[in-house]
Amino acid sequence: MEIMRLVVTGPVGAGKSTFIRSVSEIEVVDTDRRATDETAQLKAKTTVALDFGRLQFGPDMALHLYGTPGQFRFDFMWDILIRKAHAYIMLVPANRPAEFRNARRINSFMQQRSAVPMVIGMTHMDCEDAWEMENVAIALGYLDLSKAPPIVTVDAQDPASSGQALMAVVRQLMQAHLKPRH
Amino acid sequence: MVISGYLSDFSLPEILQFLDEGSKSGLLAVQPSGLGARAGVASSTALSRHYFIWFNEGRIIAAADQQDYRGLVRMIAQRKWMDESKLRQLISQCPSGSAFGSFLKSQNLLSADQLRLLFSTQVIRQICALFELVNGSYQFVGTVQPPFLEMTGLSAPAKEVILPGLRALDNWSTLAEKLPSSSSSLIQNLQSQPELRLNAQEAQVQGLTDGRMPLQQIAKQMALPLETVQKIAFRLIVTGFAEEVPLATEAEARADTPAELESAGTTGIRQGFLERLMGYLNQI
Amino acid sequence: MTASTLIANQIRPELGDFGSIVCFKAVVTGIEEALGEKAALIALIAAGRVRGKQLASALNIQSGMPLEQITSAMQGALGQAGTRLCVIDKIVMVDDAYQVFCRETICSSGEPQGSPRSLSYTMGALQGVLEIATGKRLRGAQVESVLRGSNHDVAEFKEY
Amino acid sequence: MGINSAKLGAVLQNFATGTSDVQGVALVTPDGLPLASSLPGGMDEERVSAMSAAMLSLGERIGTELTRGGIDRILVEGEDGYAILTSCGQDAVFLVLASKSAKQGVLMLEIKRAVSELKLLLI
Repeated sequence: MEIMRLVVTGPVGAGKSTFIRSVSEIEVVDTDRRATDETAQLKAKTTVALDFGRLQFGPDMALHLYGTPGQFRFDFMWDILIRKAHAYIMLVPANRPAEFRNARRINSFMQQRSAVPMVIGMTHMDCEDAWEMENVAIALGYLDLSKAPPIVTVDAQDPASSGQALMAVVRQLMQAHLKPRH
Repeated sequence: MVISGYLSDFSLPEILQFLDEGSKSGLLAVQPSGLGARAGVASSTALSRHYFIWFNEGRIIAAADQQDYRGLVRMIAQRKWMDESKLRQLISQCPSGSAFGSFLKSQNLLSADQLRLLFSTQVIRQICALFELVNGSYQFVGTVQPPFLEMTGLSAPAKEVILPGLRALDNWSTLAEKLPSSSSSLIQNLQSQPELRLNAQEAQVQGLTDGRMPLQQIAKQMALPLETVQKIAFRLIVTGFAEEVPLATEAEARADTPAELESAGTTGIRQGFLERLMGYLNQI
Repeated sequence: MTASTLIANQIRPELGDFGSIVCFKAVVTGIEEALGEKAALIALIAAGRVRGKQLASALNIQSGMPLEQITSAMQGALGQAGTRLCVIDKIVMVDDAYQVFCRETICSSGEPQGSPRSLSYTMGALQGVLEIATGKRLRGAQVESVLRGSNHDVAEFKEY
Repeated sequence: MGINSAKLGAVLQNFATGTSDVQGVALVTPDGLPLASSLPGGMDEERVSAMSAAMLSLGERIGTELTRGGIDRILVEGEDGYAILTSCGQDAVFLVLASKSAKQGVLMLEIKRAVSELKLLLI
């Protein structure tokens, strides 16, 4: 079995679990517990350890998706997951500026530990108070869009939209192939 | 472009950093709200007041607490540098599109030193005081005319205002949540190293931004309270010197890791695999 | 109004309007000698630009004109029927740059093959016209030279 | 990101307004094209630029031919004031026009500071 491992990360409320659910063809193995902290107001369940989803697209080929918890007290999980990942996608809720700084932290964490290709997925772009993509990128520290990773809009509930985001990741991997590794 | 929200979500230093790094031009209006607003910034009679800060390409060009474009004139008259009737006359002579302050200098009516003093009172002091706001809302509108009559002609990158503002800040309650975690470390921000002069402590912390040493340890090494180091780190982050990097607490709960993850080694992925996956995704 | 009438015909009753390239070259090398190559280049380009702008207004060139129209106006004014500064074969857009293909430029004429001399006055004149025609501020560079193996002196102008 | 001319303009305006006795400034390319300026009314930016670049390169020539070494600055002292040209990296020349009452030492110091700020924007 040939497996590609993709990490889905991002701050609380970005839609990581939803994203994995909408592209995964198996019943998602999740480890949700009833949230007791401040995230309880945001959603009934929050990811404690990880979400796992699978997309089998050939007799011996599969994509595994690992969703990280959003809170920082689970950062040991981020570490375990990113070390084995072939690529990652960071989901950012464009309507929640309070989370931009957290997204920036998560991203610098990932960048410190891994040089795998990555894509930024902006979620909740349809909300009225969502920031424009370019402005979110600046808030994430990407001051020059030509040097930023690919940024895509994602509706995590929509399988087609989530699939598009996955394709952006795969394209990044393909390009990384073309360049010789150092 | 319009951006609006609450200071409790996106704090004023973060907004200024965003406008600076995004080289934005426009008008930022800040409205204090709630009882938390402190005297000096907004006395209880002035709670409904707005504060206005104008930007050009990420640089602050003027600030005011009224939108009548007479703030600069009032400041000059208050200092008795010129009387109001003279100033009114000069306003009508100021060519359109030039800053009133520059015009006064070109007429030898104000010196460069006087203009610098006006700028620092108008912009730096006023904005630094706004950092004390506990609650409030903000709105940034990207398409406005520069307020020529409020402009001294001087400008400063927003980051140059953030740094002294935060150094002088006593009440950090709004920013408490934004402070980097004690277990995080800092790395140098490779995209932007601003041309700002750091004070001794800031420079010392900046010298320790190696991506490995947690703030806790930096505090110990510098014999400073942790909170002080967190505040210094926050200053370095919002002025673009450093980025926060969380350091993973070493795995306590490896038991949660699924078997697949442990068994699979990280080998490269074949191009053929990617092509198949691409084809599959295309059909979703 | 044809291009040739742009030049006042009766400047000199006996010798007519045209001078020798030999003299023009001597002016160029003499200025270089006195001021240095770079200062001479700046001065000659600046002179060319002023001339180019005059020419553009004489030709009634305005910003927003189609490139073909500008080309033919410049061909007339600078070529055989005009001041004989150079032959312009074509002007093309490459990405966001204007490339002017010229031959027999006054700057390159009489120079030995392999000479390092570059377009100066010619470049300025082309730039002056193009700046008026495009309404943009341009920055010019010579990208090919007849002195260095090309069929054309090619000047490239980009907005900056 | 390319040269940000609006930012350059802001830095120049700042210098012109915030420095005593300075009446105008311009930043030009070594081939004589204007990059940004804040000049007194009636001065044509393009002419000023060509003159500045020609003057600097003439100065450089004097530096080499008359063995004065590399040129840091050219100072024109007139009855009514100064014109000071300072090279600002590979890609620009900085021109400052100051009134007669300017203190030269202070002015040079201010220019040095401005040049280091401008160089950052020209990278």
